[in-house]
Amino acid sequence: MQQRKIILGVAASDAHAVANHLIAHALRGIGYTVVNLGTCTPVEEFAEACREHPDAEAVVIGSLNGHAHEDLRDLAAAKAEGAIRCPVVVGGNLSVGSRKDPSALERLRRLGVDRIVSDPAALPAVLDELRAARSAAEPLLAVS
Amino acid sequence: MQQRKIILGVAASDAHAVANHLIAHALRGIGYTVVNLGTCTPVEEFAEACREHPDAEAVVIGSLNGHAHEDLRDLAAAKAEGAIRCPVVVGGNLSVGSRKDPSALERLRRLGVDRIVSDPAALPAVLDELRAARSAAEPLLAVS
Amino acid sequence: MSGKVVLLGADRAGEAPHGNRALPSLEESVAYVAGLGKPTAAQVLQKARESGRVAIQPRCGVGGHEEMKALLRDLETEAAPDLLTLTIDSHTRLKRFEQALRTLNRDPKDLNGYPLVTHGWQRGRDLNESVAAPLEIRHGSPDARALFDVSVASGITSFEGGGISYNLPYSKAVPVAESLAAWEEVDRVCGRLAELGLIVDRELFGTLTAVLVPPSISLAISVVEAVLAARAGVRCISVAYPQSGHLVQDVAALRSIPLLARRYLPPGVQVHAVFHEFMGVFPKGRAHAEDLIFYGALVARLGGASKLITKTYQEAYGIPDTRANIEGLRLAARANSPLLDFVAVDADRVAEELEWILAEVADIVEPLLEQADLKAAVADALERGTLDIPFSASRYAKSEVIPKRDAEGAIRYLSAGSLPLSGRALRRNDALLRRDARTGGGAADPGLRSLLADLTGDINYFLTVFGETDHEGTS
Amino acid sequence: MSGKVVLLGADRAGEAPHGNRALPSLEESVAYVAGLGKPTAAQVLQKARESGRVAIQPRCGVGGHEEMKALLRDLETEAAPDLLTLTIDSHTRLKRFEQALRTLNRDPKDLNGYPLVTHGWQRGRDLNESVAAPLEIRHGSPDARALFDVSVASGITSFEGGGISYNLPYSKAVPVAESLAAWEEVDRVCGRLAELGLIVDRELFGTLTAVLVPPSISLAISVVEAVLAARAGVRCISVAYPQSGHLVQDVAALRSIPLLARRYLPPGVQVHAVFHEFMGVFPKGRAHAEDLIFYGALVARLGGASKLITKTYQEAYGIPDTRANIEGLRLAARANSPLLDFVAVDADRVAEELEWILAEVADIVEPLLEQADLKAAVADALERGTLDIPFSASRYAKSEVIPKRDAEGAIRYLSAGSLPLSGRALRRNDALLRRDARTGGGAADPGLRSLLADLTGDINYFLTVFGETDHEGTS
Ligand code: B12
Ligand code: B12
Repeated sequence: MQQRKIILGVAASDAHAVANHLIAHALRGIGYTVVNLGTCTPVEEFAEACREHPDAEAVVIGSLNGHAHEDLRDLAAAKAEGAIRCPVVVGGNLSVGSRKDPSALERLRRLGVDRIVSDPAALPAVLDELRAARSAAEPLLAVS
Repeated sequence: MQQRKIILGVAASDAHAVANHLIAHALRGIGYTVVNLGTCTPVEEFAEACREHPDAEAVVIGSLNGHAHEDLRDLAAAKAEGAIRCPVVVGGNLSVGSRKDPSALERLRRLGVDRIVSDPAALPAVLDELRAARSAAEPLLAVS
Repeated sequence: MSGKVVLLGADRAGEAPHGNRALPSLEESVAYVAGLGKPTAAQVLQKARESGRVAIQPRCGVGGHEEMKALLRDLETEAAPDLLTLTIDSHTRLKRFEQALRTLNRDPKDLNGYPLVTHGWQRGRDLNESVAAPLEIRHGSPDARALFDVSVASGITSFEGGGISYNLPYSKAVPVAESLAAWEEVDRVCGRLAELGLIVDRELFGTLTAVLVPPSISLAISVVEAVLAARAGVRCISVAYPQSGHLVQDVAALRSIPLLARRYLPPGVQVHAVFHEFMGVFPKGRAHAEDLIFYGALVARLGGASKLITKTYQEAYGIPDTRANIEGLRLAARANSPLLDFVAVDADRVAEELEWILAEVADIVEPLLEQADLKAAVADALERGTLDIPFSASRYAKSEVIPKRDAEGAIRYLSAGSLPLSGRALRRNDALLRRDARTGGGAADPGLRSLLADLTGDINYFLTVFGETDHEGTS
Repeated sequence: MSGKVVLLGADRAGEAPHGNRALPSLEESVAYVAGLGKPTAAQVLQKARESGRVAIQPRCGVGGHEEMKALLRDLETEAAPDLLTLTIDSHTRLKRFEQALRTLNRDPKDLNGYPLVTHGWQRGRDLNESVAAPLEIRHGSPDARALFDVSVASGITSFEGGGISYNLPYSKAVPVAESLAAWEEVDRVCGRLAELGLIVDRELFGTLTAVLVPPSISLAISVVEAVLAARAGVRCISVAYPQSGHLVQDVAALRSIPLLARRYLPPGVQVHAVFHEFMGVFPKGRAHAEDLIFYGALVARLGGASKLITKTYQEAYGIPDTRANIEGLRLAARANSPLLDFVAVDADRVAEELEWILAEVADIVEPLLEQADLKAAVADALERGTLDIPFSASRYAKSEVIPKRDAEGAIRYLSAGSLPLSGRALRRNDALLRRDARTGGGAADPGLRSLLADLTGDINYFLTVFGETDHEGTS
């Protein structure tokens, strides 16, 4: 059976590396091929990785420093023009400040983020779900 | 020369003794005869002492626990009926709470308090002033 | 919380003090406490001791009922103290119920505490049910019987005071025999409650007049009160000791409490050491006050206290507002930090000081405990000055004792008056004070003026420590 | 402070980065600082050291100018820190000035710091004039030249960073040779400013990636940066070290800083030890966070730091609000209390740990310092792993080092990667980790899974200390 693959990275202005290191290790530990772009990764670089790895199931982006929205600004365009086709999962600390306003998550979804996950431990299940949803949807797409 | 005399005490509901002890000692130290009624002294007891000591220059009352107003409630009557003729000096912590409202002092004055003094070190000067004012006033009274 | 509060049933609230008929039976109150769904104060103290944490408790009391409820709730929500307090107003303490009622109806904010007797036990229960922590009544009543009855009926499981410690500092003209008799009645009721299954914590007010109280006086009076309480049937006794400000002295004093209990009390009695954060003249600067608050809490931990009573950065100014009280509790709680396990005191110095404390307490209490009628012996000793406190508010103590801080800041006897201290103890006190080589301000003229200046300096000790020198003298 | 702020001249503010022509001359800026009527950061640090107090400084930065001014003022009014900070936003750090401007104009609250380059130096001066404390720029820019120019023009007298410490933790793809060259330019300007009479404090970010950084790595990188800075003309260097959480290790590390300075730096350079309150995963519970904040401040004092950078009880959640920041400062200030003089650390254990730290640092830095071209040697060493950090954000470090806490919580080398540590040092690290007999959770399966679990446990060390176990794992 082919190894499952994901593209991992941290948003463009964000240098927080620790969770990224740990998530990469953990997913590799359960058998994933992880293309880890590391910290400070602009949307463009994620798109490039998608081109290089068309078999990637998802793009998984961390953002800790509160700049998720500005850093993912180009995501809408990248998805619209098909540069990123697979689902985008985002996690971390997604807005500035100690009291979080849920609207911050809403606007990320509007940019094209498919899933917002807070606990990395939930990632395997989320990735399974997304794959199941896609394989259910794709035959349909192929027919229409 | 005759020794100067004052009546000293702490208000009726108030048991704070330390400043009372120290003020008594200090005034005695500069030559006063101090009739110290101590803590928990109702207005009535001050009035009684005034009767016993008609030569007292002033009644000096401390209040720390915030109850000055209720504790001196009977002062107005005592002054009106002449049970207390000499000036009444009050000092201490004169209302409840950490932020003081000057109206608390106003209402004490309305009860018949002549002088409100915060620093006991100012007492000798205040007593001198009050005596001077009285001896200036009394001949006048005698004439009219 | 500003503006006049219309008190529900304020007219009724004034039938003070309620006759016993109006109160529920002891049995009913015991059942009420059992059904309250919260631990008793004694249980909280026991648990704190077992876990090595110092339980934390604020002082708090305001006049109005709704305001009091809000105060308790806010303190609990924001600072989660282990125990909460109803501090009672000064009128109620002296059974001036009429004045308490009048002030309550005019403006509850003019009261310096909660007039529980005036509000009545139903409201006491309402307060009790508003918070999860057990309540203690802190007051200062030479005769607390009416207040205690309302307290029990309110389901309150801790009650402060004693026939000496709530007389001498709190009233002028109540004979000690009277206050001892009144407190014996309170303690007997505690005994009956214990038989009914409810242990009421009885805290003894070793703080006394709070200002420069030599530890052996505080502890000696607590021992005497504890023996009386235990004889009357009390089963849980908290011995409160006020911070002197000197680390070794305070730690030794706290650590002496279990030893004194073992020496003078029957084994069935639970005894807790309670530490009062500095009870004397507090520094005015917020940072200074907060330094002192944290330090006090740390000393409580080092001394192995079961409980700490906190102060606030507004102490020097007046009754604190809720926010200041919360912040005082939170700051004190930091001293319980597991990260501070490494903080220690010089064990040898503590051991030495502790021996001397035990010896001085023995000198004072043993002649009394030998006598058949302990209450009479106490009244007599106070009259003769063989039991004594400085700065007494009461005529029934001689107040011949003159305390003084030594060069390190520990409180010693400059004069022990007629206290039956041993020659050894007196010589040690003398020696320690002669080591005191402080110079400066007024040291030139001897006699009364200089004694006063020294005393004032010692009273204002922490103002000096923090350089708040503009508040330094009364003359 | 809510709602959109209309930025005065927001259109102009975007001509970022300003060319040098727009900036005042160095001479003008030096004269401006001289006329500002406040001490420089270097003076404040010097005074703190002389008085034995730890100077206290918050992290603080918000996007909007008026909001930033209010923040600085509120912090100063309510907590009186010795120094204040402009924390710069992450876009500016990476020279993403366009993104900084766009966010600023859309909603300044979306910025995680103050975009000083975008606001411009006139606004920098406005901030500087709003408060009495000197300011420091804290950022994380591999290439800070534009920011530094604006900082100097703003009259700001302290500037954090270094060619290694502001590259590896803060960017992915900036070659170290580039960042070292950029920082050499900054340091040379400091040299010129010193000649003009203005000493700029240059703080080195020894905190690095903040999570489980072995002290000798932090200190070795600071020594290298300090040597480079001194050679470029810097006259005041602050060596920041992040709290590991282990008392003896932290005190030893702080106390090693003056010794390292004597050993490796020319005598004319003022060197200060700076302590960062715990920079790793913070406990979420307010009381726990506050315990850690106070503890950090106490360790800074015990280690003889000149300055402490504080955290807040909101650390685990996000950028703190003003109130939390004030409370963090106030709490930390308590550790400066004169009443805590008695608190001490085991001197022998500190001395032993200190010797080992000095030895490990020597092993790492001496091979580099011997070489003629230190910058080239550093870039080369990072490439080969003979200089390294854990959890690098940058490709230009190998991150082969694997840190691990020993049984007592001190950070040791589980693997030193290619660091040139002596056999003795490696054996000691091994021995200390073998003493680690922690059992339980996941200890059964070895290999990657268990390494990850151990690492996560160590990262979440303080969550475990405080029993916040629900936040314990990432897998
Ligand atoms: C020691 C003390 C006690 C001791 C008193 C022992 C005794 N019998 O003397 C004990 C522990 C028993 C006690 C009890 C209570 N206390 Co008390 N106590 C204090 C404390 C800590 C120090 C007072 C003291 O002795 N100072 C030393 C002497 C030399 O100075 P002083 O009394 O502060 O007086 C100065 C001035 O006010 C002035 N002054 C005083 N009297 C006079 C008189 C004249 C004529 C003049 C000119 C000047 C003057 O000169 C002095 C020197 O500057 C103060 C807080 C503080 N200051 O730090 C609280 C304080 C006075 N107490 C207070 C209260 C409320 C109480 C209680 C009601 C308990 C409670 N609810 O918290 C009970 C009252 C009992 C009663 N029935 O009155 C409050 C008063 C609050 C307010 N006004 O808002 C204070 C301010 C504490 C607080 N922040 O809540 N207390
Ligand atoms: C260590 C740290 C740093 C280090 C990072 C070193 C490095 N290169 O890795 C240093 C000191 C350099 C640093 C710098 C900064 N930091 Co920082 N940092 C932290 C800190 C203390 C711990 C982060 C960490 O490593 N945790 C360990 C890892 C394992 O967990 P984690 O990152 O918290 O992630 C958890 C979840 O978010 C989630 N998660 C994370 N990523 C992902 C991804 C996916 C897909 C999923 C599903 C889940 C997920 O899983 C993790 C486990 O629960 C946190 C505060 C805290 N948590 O205590 C602040 C914090 C994240 N930093 C913060 C900020 C703002 C900054 C700075 C901008 C400086 C500033 N203004 O204060 C700079 C940013 C630089 C930049 N360009 O990005 C803020 C973010 C604020 C906000 N969002 O409101 C925080 C919360 C601190 C604070 N309270 O202000 N930081």
